[in-house]
Parts: sequence; structure tokens; C-alpha cells
Amino acid sequence: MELQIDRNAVARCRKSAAAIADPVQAFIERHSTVSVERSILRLLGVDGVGPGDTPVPNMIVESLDASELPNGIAIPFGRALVQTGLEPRALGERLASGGARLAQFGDVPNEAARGAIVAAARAAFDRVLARRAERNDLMQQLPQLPPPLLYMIVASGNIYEDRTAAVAAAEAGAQIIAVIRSTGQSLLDFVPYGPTTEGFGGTYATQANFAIVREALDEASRRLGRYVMLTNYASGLCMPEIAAMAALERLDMLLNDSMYGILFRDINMKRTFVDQHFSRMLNAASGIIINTGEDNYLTTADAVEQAPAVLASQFINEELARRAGMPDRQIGLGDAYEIDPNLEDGFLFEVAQAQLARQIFPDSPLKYMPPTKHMTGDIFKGHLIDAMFNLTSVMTGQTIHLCGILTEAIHTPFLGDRALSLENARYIMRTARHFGDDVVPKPGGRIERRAADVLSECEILLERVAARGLMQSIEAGVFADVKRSPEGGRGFEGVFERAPDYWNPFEELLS
Amino acid sequence: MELQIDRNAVARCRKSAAAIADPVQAFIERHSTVSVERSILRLLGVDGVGPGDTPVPNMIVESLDASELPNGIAIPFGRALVQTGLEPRALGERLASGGARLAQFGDVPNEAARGAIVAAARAAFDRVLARRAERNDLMQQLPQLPPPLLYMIVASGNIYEDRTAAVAAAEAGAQIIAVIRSTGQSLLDFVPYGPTTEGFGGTYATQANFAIVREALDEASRRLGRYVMLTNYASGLCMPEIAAMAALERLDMLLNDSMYGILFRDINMKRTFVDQHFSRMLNAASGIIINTGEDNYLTTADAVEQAPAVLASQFINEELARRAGMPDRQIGLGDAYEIDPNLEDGFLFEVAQAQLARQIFPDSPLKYMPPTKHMTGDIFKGHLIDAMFNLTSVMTGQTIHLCGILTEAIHTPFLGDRALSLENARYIMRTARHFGDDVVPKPGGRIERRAADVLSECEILLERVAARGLMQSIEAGVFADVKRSPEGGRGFEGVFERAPDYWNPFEELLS
Amino acid sequence: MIKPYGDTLNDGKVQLSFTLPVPWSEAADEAARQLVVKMGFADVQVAEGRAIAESFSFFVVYAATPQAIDFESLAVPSVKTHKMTMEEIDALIEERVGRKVRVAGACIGTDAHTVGIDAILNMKGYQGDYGLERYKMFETYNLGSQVAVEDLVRFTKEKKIDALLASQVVTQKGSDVKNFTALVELLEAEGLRDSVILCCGGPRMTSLLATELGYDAGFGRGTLPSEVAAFIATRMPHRVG
Amino acid sequence: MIKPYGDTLNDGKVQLSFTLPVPWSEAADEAARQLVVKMGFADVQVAEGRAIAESFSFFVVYAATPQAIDFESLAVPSVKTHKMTMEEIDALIEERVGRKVRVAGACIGTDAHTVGIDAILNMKGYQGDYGLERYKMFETYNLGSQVAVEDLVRFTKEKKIDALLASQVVTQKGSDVKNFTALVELLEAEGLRDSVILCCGGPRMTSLLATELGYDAGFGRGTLPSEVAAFIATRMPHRVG
Ligand code: B12
Ligand code: B12
Ligand SMILES: Cc1ncc(COP(=O)(O)O)c(C=O)c1O
Ligand SMILES: Cc1ncc(COP(=O)(O)O)c(C=O)c1O
Repeated sequence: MELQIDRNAVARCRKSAAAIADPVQAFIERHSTVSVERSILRLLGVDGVGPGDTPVPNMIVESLDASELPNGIAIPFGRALVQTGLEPRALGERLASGGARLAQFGDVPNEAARGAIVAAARAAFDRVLARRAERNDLMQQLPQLPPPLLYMIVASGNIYEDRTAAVAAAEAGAQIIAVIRSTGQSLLDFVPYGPTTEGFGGTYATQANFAIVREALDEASRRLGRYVMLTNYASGLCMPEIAAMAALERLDMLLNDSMYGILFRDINMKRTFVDQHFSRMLNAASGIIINTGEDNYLTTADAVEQAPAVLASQFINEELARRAGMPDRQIGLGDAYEIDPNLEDGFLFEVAQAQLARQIFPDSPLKYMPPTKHMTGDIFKGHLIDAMFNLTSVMTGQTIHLCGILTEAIHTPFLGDRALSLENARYIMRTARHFGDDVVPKPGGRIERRAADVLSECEILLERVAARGLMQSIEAGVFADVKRSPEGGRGFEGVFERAPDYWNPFEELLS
Repeated sequence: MELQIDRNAVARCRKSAAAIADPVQAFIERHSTVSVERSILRLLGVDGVGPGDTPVPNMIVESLDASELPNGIAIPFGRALVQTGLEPRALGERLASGGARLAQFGDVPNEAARGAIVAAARAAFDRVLARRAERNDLMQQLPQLPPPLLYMIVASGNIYEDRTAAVAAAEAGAQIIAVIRSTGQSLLDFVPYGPTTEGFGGTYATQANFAIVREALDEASRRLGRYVMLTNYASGLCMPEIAAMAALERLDMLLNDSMYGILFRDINMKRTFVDQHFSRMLNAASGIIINTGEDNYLTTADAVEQAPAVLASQFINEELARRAGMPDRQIGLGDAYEIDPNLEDGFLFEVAQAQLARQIFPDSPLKYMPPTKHMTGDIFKGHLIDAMFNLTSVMTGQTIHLCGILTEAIHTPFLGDRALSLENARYIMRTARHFGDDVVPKPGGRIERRAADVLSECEILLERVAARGLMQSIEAGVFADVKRSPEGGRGFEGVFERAPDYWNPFEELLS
Repeated sequence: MIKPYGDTLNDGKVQLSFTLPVPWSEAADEAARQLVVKMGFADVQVAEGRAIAESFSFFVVYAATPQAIDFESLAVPSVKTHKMTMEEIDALIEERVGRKVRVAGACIGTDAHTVGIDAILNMKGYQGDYGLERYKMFETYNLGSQVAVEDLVRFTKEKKIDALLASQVVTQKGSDVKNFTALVELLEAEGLRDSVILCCGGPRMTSLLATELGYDAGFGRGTLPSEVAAFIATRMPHRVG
Repeated sequence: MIKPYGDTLNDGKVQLSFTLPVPWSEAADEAARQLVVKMGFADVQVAEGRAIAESFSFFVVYAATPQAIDFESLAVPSVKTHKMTMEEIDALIEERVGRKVRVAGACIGTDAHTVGIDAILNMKGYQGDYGLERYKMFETYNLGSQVAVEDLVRFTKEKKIDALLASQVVTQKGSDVKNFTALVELLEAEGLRDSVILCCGGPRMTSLLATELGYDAGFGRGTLPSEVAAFIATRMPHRVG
């Protein structure tokens, strides 16, 4: 497939995206959040929970005086490191148990504190790089099957059932396993701790849970002779912390998109823009591919109408990700197959949209989401809609392929549902493997016209957003028909302006 | 879709087909069969059964002296008509009940007999034309939906359950209903009589059964505002008789292919070539579209390898049908989607083959058969293979579309299976309605190369068949890996050489 | 009495599929067959059995159930009996209630699936059927997603809500039933239960379940706004009068 | 004891689908639900119910079965235990029987589905596994399709057949069982039953069913020729010796 597209229009879109990113980026650089600070602690090695299951990083950051927070957690924690001579984790536990308070180490000179932190941060950074190297080695030894990479979700609520399901899915052909989070975790201003066995619509994202599934998948990867990737969700109130945990547990991808949080979780935009930036810096360093959430726009609003907004959001997400230091090959922009199955020629529209994204973002490991909105209890029909999605994906060379599941409208997937879904994808992608290479859209035909329309509407939209500002545009409901105000939503109280002396030791390491 | 195909090769294929048909046609013209003779009686109005449920037409033909048969049934029957003054049907009953014997009317002059028959035949012919006109009127008033015409089978064994199923299928979107025959009916050298409620894998084709479903579908057609077609099977030992019955009961299509009978039912080739010719003359006059059975080759032999043989057989069938006076628009050549679903790029091969047939036979209402051989008990997978078949059909503009059924490998379809199957076809054909118009096969790509290969292999095959003769080629196993000898198989005893005075009153009317 | 219909009246034919946690083998096929026999089916045919993972097998089975159901005497409470247009509904309220009816809707608990409740409330409506906001005689409050039951009850009290619409889309582990129950209980505790028309909805909701939960009505998949509007409009007069 | 596995061990989750001969309505959904409850399932969810024709409705249901099966103690006669190669099988016959084994196969009754029996007998074989004709130590007669039971028994007697392979693919209305039974009965009547290894096959055949029908072995979907060859080869010595 090769569409004729207007390359100048694409260039103009990128220019608008840069103009949109500028003020957001300026805001980000002037601010930090409680979650960014907690992630610094986590990277340094702080972990565990205190009374009431409050995570130690939360306890430590909360223990800071309101006047001290604008300088960041690093220096106060560094002072305590110097003074106690403890390792970060042990220090964290001491602080959490009440055996010490950060305030009591005020005497330690800044320079010494900074030195201690720099050493610890460098060690942490090396740990991250070591896990990244480990991934590279494994992927060399155990090459993946060619894309579209079949991505499968597990979501039982119980990490041990998830592990069983993950391994079974890998055996049935899955190349990426996502452990879906429990409903509402993205609204928690902390990350739960330890292995968990209770969750609704998903399983809590905890570091222990990450490790449990990673280990099982490593074992399966060796057995199957191909590396099976693991992914989870960063978006929410704890983006940077989850990014830190994922780096340490060698996750391979993360859903990471503040637009998702803003629109679909009513998370404060300022908070999450700042969180997103630092989390993406971490993802960049740890070699984690991010997945953005444009697909979600199509689940609430009309997919035909929203196509230009999806593309616009992809341009913005690309720009923001690049500014966090991400190479294109780690920027998995999202899209979805959500056009009404009853629409005549809907398939042609889907092909147009998917191919357009493929050509505009040639190096992005595009993430293609399956039909969800129009899935019903008719599993037989649903299986077919998924098949047309699979066909579109292989035709247009999508990279990360979320397998659609015939029971989408009924329950989080059963083990057997997953097998049917993978069989669907494998069959369609085999029987039509090179179909996309073998046909050309008729010049001026329906597919090409649709692609041109989406691109030109996107261009206009981006210009409007650039003129108005991203935050104001979101306020006006430009994306997914949802309106959010810059000061509204959850987590705003966790945003603070950086003092002149603010310091985040990882920012330097990661840039 | 538009393939670049070698028009000269196509012309050469047609030339070979003509060369192949010549000796077959010459043979046909020198012979008749018991079934042809019985069909003459049926057309004249003879019907009913005698002792032991033997149909009256059989009793009458069998009552003829071996020495008389070569002159045909018409004159002896005409003599009896003259002498008794009865209507054909009543005369038949009289003869069947033993109340009279054909032999006793030897005195009636030939001319008088001929005159009586000509009058009766003309009346019969008018009845056929009247039914045809009726169809034309209905199709004007109740226009069908655009092709691919969704064709659905019913096969309960019980005509009343079939009727229920036929109406339900029509309501669910079917445009053509086929009542599958009971296993083994094609081997019966007579047509069963009356409404029937017992059959295996299908329901007996009887005139009463035809009428029952036709009436129900006419009612449904009016209610739904679109004409629903009815079809059944002629191939077998009674091709011309079923063609006669179908003409009288306004069936719209008939499976009519002696190659099917030869290869898959071990029916004698001489018998069935002769039967086929007269049955097709009848079909031509009654406006019935024939469906040929090339698809069957793919169910026993490898579909990739057999593609040239399928095409070759289509050329031959086209030629033989034209010689029976059929216009192209009534010659529904068969093909099927039977390539192994595990073959990489199998879909591309299917598209190539379907499109090739579409372009070579532009005016034929191509009959496209669904996957059957590779269907398994995995109904979910089967539903997907059917979906790719549906896609291929709408992309390549097939006309008569037999809907694949997800339970193909399990049982003759349930009512619910049919609904799912129709929903499959309707969904795929809607969402991808103009996809075929909107893409072009890449010149020199896999699809085009495959089409070119099939065509050139077909050309070679046709040349070989022309050189060797059709009957000898069948004997050599050229088609579907099945070998049959010219004198072997069932029904050979029913073939006879025409005496110089042989007369079939309908031959003149139909030419 | 009716039975499932395969290809013959009352043949009882049913399709089943399931996974067994055993590696595939001929014995696994047989286990599947015996299991379906144990479920009470006759004529059991294991059409497909295959490995879907090292220690799981998947089966497709066809079988005949001996069970039948007396369809005629089935009593199903339906809330969708009278089809009414927006104009008729507005007119009914105007005439019989004489003031705007105050309706509040929310997606309760941690559920963030607002598309369903929005479909009922927003102007735009659902499948060409306008939402309650479009009606002259409704005053509509859409509280959105993840609304705590406490907040909803407080709001009901404050705004003197006449009809309360609660939505639950996530049903895993019975979370919908839990939240719906919490809402009724809190309304009762606050003495508000009888002063509102209480409706619940979501893709798995049925009239019967709603009744069991103590709601006045329940609306399932494919509900149209006008059906909900008609229900409220026909109930209101009883409350007011 | 094992149960169907949805997403949690022993949750018993099963998918069902079926048609009811009633026009669709909310009451039809409820009838579907009650019917599945009557079948003994718990946690019944009618995921889909819709009209598929004026007087028929189709349902997709998920439910949990309370039934479990003792997988460990399941006794399944399997004929496919020893995997042997063509060479091993030929060698075994050569050594233990010392002559060619005469095998006849046919598709009996009015059944014309020869692809399956051909797959077992023809040179070419099935899925890369050679057919019996290719074996040095089998003398193979493929009688083709639509072979009357009488003809097959006559042939068996005439040619002193050692192993008889009967195929039935059409199973509608139990026609396979009828034909298979007729074959055993005629063999018995002719006093030939004990002098042949009697095998049946077809896509719906299971070892258990074959045993019930009085056959020595039954082969179902996906059978490889070598499995049949191995069975015959290991049985022959008992007959001869
Ligand atoms: C869109 C969607 C989302 C969107 C929601 C956006 C939004 N603002 O609503 C997003 C992406 C945010 C989302 C997230 C999640 N989702 Co979701 N989602 C869906 C999806 C695809 C469509 C739901 C939908 O919009 N349907 C269309 C509307 C119009 O239909 P409806 O809701 O049934 O409403 C109609 C009727 O039911 C009725 N109605 C509904 N409520 C009410 C109330 C009243 C009073 C009345 C009168 C009528 C009424 O009227 C409506 C019009 O007819 C479904 C799958 C599916 N195809 O159904 C999954 C689904 C509902 N989601 C699911 C899950 C698990 C989640 C997550 C928990 C996943 C996770 N762990 O991250 C999250 C968390 C959400 C949360 N906290 O609640 C599961 C629920 C499983 C279950 N049965 O418990 C589903 C079924 C997918 C699946 N198979 O896993 N999701
Ligand atoms: C090909 C085919 C045909 C071809 C047959 C050509 C031929 N020469 O065989 C044709 C087109 C002629 C045909 C006709 C009919 N068919 Co047909 N056909 C099929 C189809 C598509 C494939 C069967 C097949 O070849 N399978 C592949 C082989 C390799 O598998 P197999 O037979 O299972 O064999 C394997 C094992 O079972 C085993 N095996 C089989 N036999 C034996 C015997 C022994 C001794 C051993 C050891 C092993 C063994 O080994 C084999 C290799 O593993 C099936 C649907 C399907 N997908 O299954 C319908 C199907 C079998 N046909 C069916 C019907 C009803 C018919 C007709 C009666 C329809 C009609 N009314 O016209 C006719 C009549 C045929 C007749 N008189 O028997 C039904 C049977 C329904 C039922 N369960 O009763 C099916 C299931 C389709 C359907 N859903 O309606 N058919
Ligand atoms: C980008 C992105 N992040 C996160 C999530 C999931 O977040 P939550 O855990 O809030 O459901 C999604 C879900 O679709 C997503 O698209
Ligand atoms: C051309 C043709 N005729 C007839 C039939 C059916 O014939 P029978 O009744 O012998 O099964 C078929 C079946 O596929 C066919 O393709």
C-alpha cells in the first residue's frame, strides 16, 4: 500500500505541533509534582510500605514541609543518606518506621547531600541501563516474530491467575502481554505494594506483580525461543513512579499518555503533563516503548468524525515525546479500528486512516487498537469485526497489534477467548501476509480521498489548537468531545512550582 | 480490481474448448437416454406414481420394447393420445394402472401421433414460457438486492422443516434458497414423488417439494419486497426430468453439471453428457440459471494445484452450455474458496483466481462456493475463513454467492447457523462494498503472477484435453484426481443410439 | 413449552464451548464429552477439541438439552411497554405533573463508563433518539463518572431530585450489584427512597434484576432515551398526586 | 476433579448459543435465561439475544456449570498409544506375521465421502504421513465409495482380508451407526467377525463409540495413516499366532 499524501501538509502539521508543545514544555520545566519526587526516591531504591500500607516514598515526600517541597526531595533525602550512612532503601524504612525524620538532618551541607545522591543516582541509572542491556541480549538470542506484534491482555485481578493466563497466551502466539490494571488505580496517588490478588477489571500495577509476570514470561520466552514482551500502564497519577518500576523490572512497553488521563480519568492536566515528561525521560533511557492513547477518543466520540483529532493528537504526542528525549522507534502512537461496522465502506475508511498514520510516522511502532465500542454480546459478529481489524493491520504494516477479543462487550477475557483471538490474528495475517504489498489504492479513489480529507482537517485543527493553546483547547472539548479545565481534575494539589534551587538528580543523567 | 490478463491466451482457450466440445456434441446428437424420454413425458404432463411408488414416466418408458426405444417415446405415446383421446396425464395414469399398454396403439398413423404430440408439446412449452414470464414480472416488481446474491442452503430432510428454514433464511437476508437433495438421490434412476419428510443430509427433489417451497418463498418475497430465488439439483441420473420439473415449478436456478456426476457420483459419462444437453436446452428456455460444479474439484484435490483444471472445466462447461442454447447470463460457472487456510498468502491466490474468472467470463453469473474442505469443528475459525471468502467475493464481483457456514464440518446447518452465516456475508460485504473498485493489483505482483500462471497452465491443459478427447482425459484423471471410464459408472444401460426416425418434439421447440 | 431449535422443532440443540485446564489428548476430548453429559445433555458431540496452551484445551460441543420452558406463562416485567414520542412525553408531564421533572444521572462507584448514561441524558441521545436534556419538561443533571454513592445521595437531597438514574457498566466480581445495593440502602437510610423514581442501567441489567435490587426499573443494552423518559413520565403523576 | 476454566481455576464458565422458536422480545431473553438455569447452570448471563427471523431468536449465553469431572480416573481406550514409523511397522509385520497383511477399505452405505478413507489408504497419505499402499507389508484394496455392506463382506471372504476399514462421514440421523452396525452384524452372521481386525473411522468417531459398536478400534478426525497401520500391525500377531 502506498498512498499519495501531501508531504507539505505533513510538514506544516509538525510545525503546528511544535508550536503547541512550546508553552506546555515551558510550563513543565518550571514545575514538579509529588509523583516525580516519589519516583526519584524509588529510583534511588526506596521501596516498601509503612503503616496503613502507605508506600514509603509517599510517606517521605509527604513528610516534607510545604516550604521545602519546591526544592525537591533529593537534597533533603541526600542529607539523611550522608548523616545515617544507610543505603536508600534502609533509610526509607527507617524514615517510614518513625525511626528518623528528614527534618532532623538539616545540618548536612548541600554539597555532601548532592554528592551522596549523585552516587546513588548513578548506581540507579546503571541498574536501569543493565536491565536495558539484558533486554537487548534476550532479543538478540530470542528474536521476536515479525510485526504486527500480537499484543494480548490479561486482567483477572489476581496476579497468579494473570501469570497463568500470560504464559498460556504466549504459548498460543502472543508476543506482548499486557497486565491490565484494576479499575481506578490511575486515580490513586500512590502505587500499591506487593503481589496482589484482588482487583476489578484488572490487577494492580505493583513492582512485585511486574516481577512475577516478567519472570514467568522470561521462562516462557526461553521455552518458545522468542522474546515475549511485557507491558503495563503508566498513565494516571503515578506516571513517573510506574515508569521507574517498569525500568527496574524490565517491562518493555508502557501505556504512557497524559491526554488519556486528562480526558478519560479527569486527572489534572498540569499535573499529568509534568508527570508525563519525566516518566518519558525514564522510558527513553530504559528502552521502553511508550503507547499513546488516541484510540480512546474513538470509544466515546464518533470514529469517522474524530479521525482528524486522532491524527492531531499523534502529532502532539510525537512532539512531546521527542522533547522528553525519546527516539521515534520508542514512540508507539495509538490508533484504533472503531468505525461503525454498519457503515458502508467503513473498512476502506479504516484502511485509509491506518495507512496514513503508517506513512506519516514511518519509524513509530504504531499501536493499533481493536474494535471495542461496536462489539456486542454477539461474539460471532465480534470475531468478524476483529478479523477485518486484523486484516487492516497486516495490510498497513502496523507494529503493536492489540488483539481484539470476541467477548469484548461481555467480560474481561477468558483464557479460551484469548486463544481464539490469537488464532484469528494469526490466521488472517498469514493468509493475507503480503496483501498490502500487492495492491495499490486507486489514485483518487475512496481510500485516497479519505486519507487526504483526514490530513487536511487535521492540519486545520492543529492550527487552531496552536493558536488557542493546548490546555485551552482541551478545555474547549476539541479531543474526544470531553472538556476539562486546566485547574480541575484530580491531583492538582500535587503540582508545585520549582524553587530556583530545585534539583532532580536524574534529569541530568537522562538528558 | 482489474488484472492484466493475456486476452490472446483466453481466445486460445476458447478455441480448445470448442475442439473439445465437438466430438462430445457429435456423440450427444446421436444418442438419447431413458431420462430424456421420461422428461418428454413429464413435460407433456405425465406425472404420478404407480405400484411400488414407481413414477409413471418410468413405467411408460420401461414398457417400451427394446427395439422401439431408439425411436423415442414421443411417437408411441402420441399414438396412445390419439387413440384414447385422453390428456397426457390421464393417459399416463391409465397406462400405469395397467388399463392400457403402449403396444396396443400400434395402428395409429405416425402423422396423427406426431400431430397430437406437437400440440401437447406446444402447450407444455407455453406453460414453461408462462412461468418464465411470471418470474420476469416478479423480478420487476420485487427487485433483488445487488450481487453477490446470498445463496443459502436448507437440508433438514423434511420438506416442511425446510420450508420453515427457507423462509427464516430469506428473512435473515438470503436471496437464493437451495434445497439440498437427500444423499444418493442423484443415483436414483427416477424422481421420487410427492411431499417428502425423510432424507439424509438433504430432502428429496420432488415436484411437490419444489412447489411447497416455491409457494412459501413467493409469499416471503412479497412480504420482504424482494424476489427470493429457489434452486435445486439436476445433476445425476435424472437431469432432464428435474430440469422439466424445475421449469414447471418456476425454480430459478439448477445445479447442472455432468462432470460433477461423473467424477463425484460415478455416473456414466455418456449417459450424463446426453442428459445434460437436453436438460440445459430446457433450462435455457425456462430462464433458469445453471450452476456448474467445478468447485467440487477442490474438495478432493489440492486447491492450489487444481486451479488450472477448474478454469479449464469452466471453459468446457461454457462451450457445452452455449451449444445447448444457453446465453452467457444463464451460465453460472462454479468456483470455490478452498485453499488451505494455513498457506501463507492463500488469500492472494484466492483473489487472483476469482478475479481471473470474473474477467474471463464477464457475463456469467459466476457461482462462488465457500470453504468446505478446510472447515473443522472449530466454528470460530471457520467463521473467519468464511469471512475472507465473503471479502474475496465482494471484491471480485462474484454473482451467486453460496454462504459459508461455520458448522460446515459438523452438521447440515441449523437455523441459527444460517443466520450467523448471512450476518457474516452482510457485514463483510457492507463494510468492504467498494474495496475491489478502490484497489489495483500491483503490476507483476503476487496476485497478477498467480493469475497469469493459472491461465497459462489452463491453456496447456485444454490443449492436452483437446488432443486426447474429453472422455479419455477424464479416464486419465485430469479432473479432481478422479478417474472414470467411458463405459463405467451408473446409468450406462439407459443410453441408446437414436434410430433414424428418432423424434423428440421439444428439440425443435427449444432450438 | 419451547426448546432450543437446531434444525427441527424441539430438537433441543445447543452449542457449547469451554476450556479445560488439562493438556489436550483423546482423554481430554472424552472428559469434555462426559462433562457435557453430566450437565444433563443428550446426543453430545465434541466437534472440536484442541490444545490452546500447554496445559489448556478448548472444546466446541453440540448437544441436545432435554429442558424446555413454558414460554406462554413466563411473567416478565417490562418497562418498555408503551412507545411514546418526545412530544407525547413532554405533553404528559406538562398535563399531569405541571412542572419540570428533575432528573439526575451518574455512573457510580469507580465506574468511568459514561457513554451509556450520556446516551440517555445528553441532547444528542442514542441511535437517533434524543436524550433527556432535549426534552422541555426535564431538568437534567449529569454528574458524570466515578460518583460516590454518598455524593449522589447528597445531591439528590439538595436538588430535590425526582428521578435518579444510576449506571454501572463494569460488572466483574459483582461490583455493579454491590454499588447499586449501596445506593438503595443509603437512600433508605436517608429516608429518600420513596421520594425518587429510582432507575438503574447498564449492559447487563434486566428488569428482573432491577426489581430484585429494589429499583423501580432497570434498563439494559440498547435502551433508548425515550424509553426511560416514558417510564419516568408515566410514573411521576403517582408520586406527585 | 476439573471444571471448565474461564479466567479462574474452577470457575466453571461455559459459553452457550442456541435458537428459540419465538419472536424476539425481552421475554425471549428471559426465557433463554431461565432455560439455561433449568439446565443446571449458575451465574447465567444472556450476553446477546436478537431476532434472526420473524419467529426465531438467537442467544449467546455465558454461565457457570457446577459439574466437574474426575480427569485422573477417566479410562479412555486409546488406539494411538504407540507412535511408530512406517519402517518400524513394516519390520514388525515382517518379523511377527511373516507375510503381507491384506487390508480392505471402503466408504459404506450411500456415503460417498472417500477423502477420509483415501487419506488412510492412498500412497500419498495425509499431512505428510504416507498411506497404507506405500507400506511394503500391506496389500491394500480400496473399494471406494457407496459400497454396500453385503459387497464388502463378500469381498472380505473372497480375498481373505485381515483388516477391514469402514468409513462413514455422513452422520445425520445416525446413518453412520446404522451402517456400522449392519456391517458387524453381517460379519457375525457370516462367521467372519473373529477373522478380521475390524476398524471404523470418520470425523465423529471415537474409540469409545467404536468399542460400543463392536469394532476393534475407531479412528476420528485428524487420524494419520501410520496410527492405523500401527494398530493393525500390533494386533495381527495375536490373530495369526
Ligand atoms: C468505551 C469503553 C471504555 C472507555 C469508557 C469511556 C467513557 N467515558 O465511558 C474507557 C477506555 C475509559 C474504558 C475503560 C475501562 N474499561 Co471499558 N469499555 C468500553 C467499551 C468498549 C464500550 C462501553 C460503551 O461505551 N458502550 C456503549 C454504551 C452506549 O452502551 P451501554 O454502556 O451498555 O449503555 C446503554 C445501556 O446499557 C443503557 N444504560 C447504561 N447505563 C444506564 C443507566 C441508566 C439509568 C439507564 C436508564 C440506562 C443505562 O443505555 C445505554 C444506551 O442504550 C466496553 C466494551 C463493550 N463493547 O461494551 C468496555 C468494558 C465495559 N470496559 C471494561 C473494563 C474492564 C474497563 C476497565 C476497567 C479496564 C481497565 N482495567 O483499565 C477500564 C476502567 C474504567 C472504569 N474505571 O470504569 C469491561 C467491563 C467488564 C465487565 N463486564 O466487568 C468491558 C466490557 C470490556 C472488557 N471486555 O473487558 N472503557
Ligand atoms: C468433501 C466433501 C464432500 C465431497 C466428497 C468427495 C469425496 N470424494 O469424498 C462431495 C462434494 C461429493 C460431498 C457430497 C455430499 N456431502 Co459432503 N462434505 C465434504 C466435506 C467438505 C469434507 C469431507 C472431507 O473430505 N474431509 C477431509 C477428510 C480427510 O477428513 P475425514 O473424512 O474426517 O477423514 C479423516 C478421519 O475422520 C479418518 N477417517 C475417516 N474415515 C475413516 C475410516 C477408517 C477406517 C479410519 C481408520 C479412519 C477414517 O481419517 C481421515 C484422515 O484423518 C465435509 C465438511 C467438512 N469440512 O468436514 C462435508 C460433509 C461431510 N458433507 C455432508 C453432506 C450432507 C454431503 C451430502 C450428503 C450433501 C448432499 N445432500 O448433497 C453430499 C452427498 C455425499 C454422499 N452421498 O455421501 C455433511 C455431512 C453432515 C453429517 N454430519 O451428516 C458435511 C459435514 C457438510 C455439512 N455440514 O453438511 N461432500
Ligand atoms: C494511554 C492509556 N493509559 C492508560 C490506560 C488505562 O488506564 P486505567 O488504568 O486508568 O484504566 C489506557 C487504557 O485504555 C490508555 O489508553
Ligand atoms: C454441480 C452439482 N450438482 C449436484 C450436486 C449435488 O448432487 P447430489 O445430490 O448428488 O449430492 C452438487 C453438489 O455439490 C453439484 O456441485
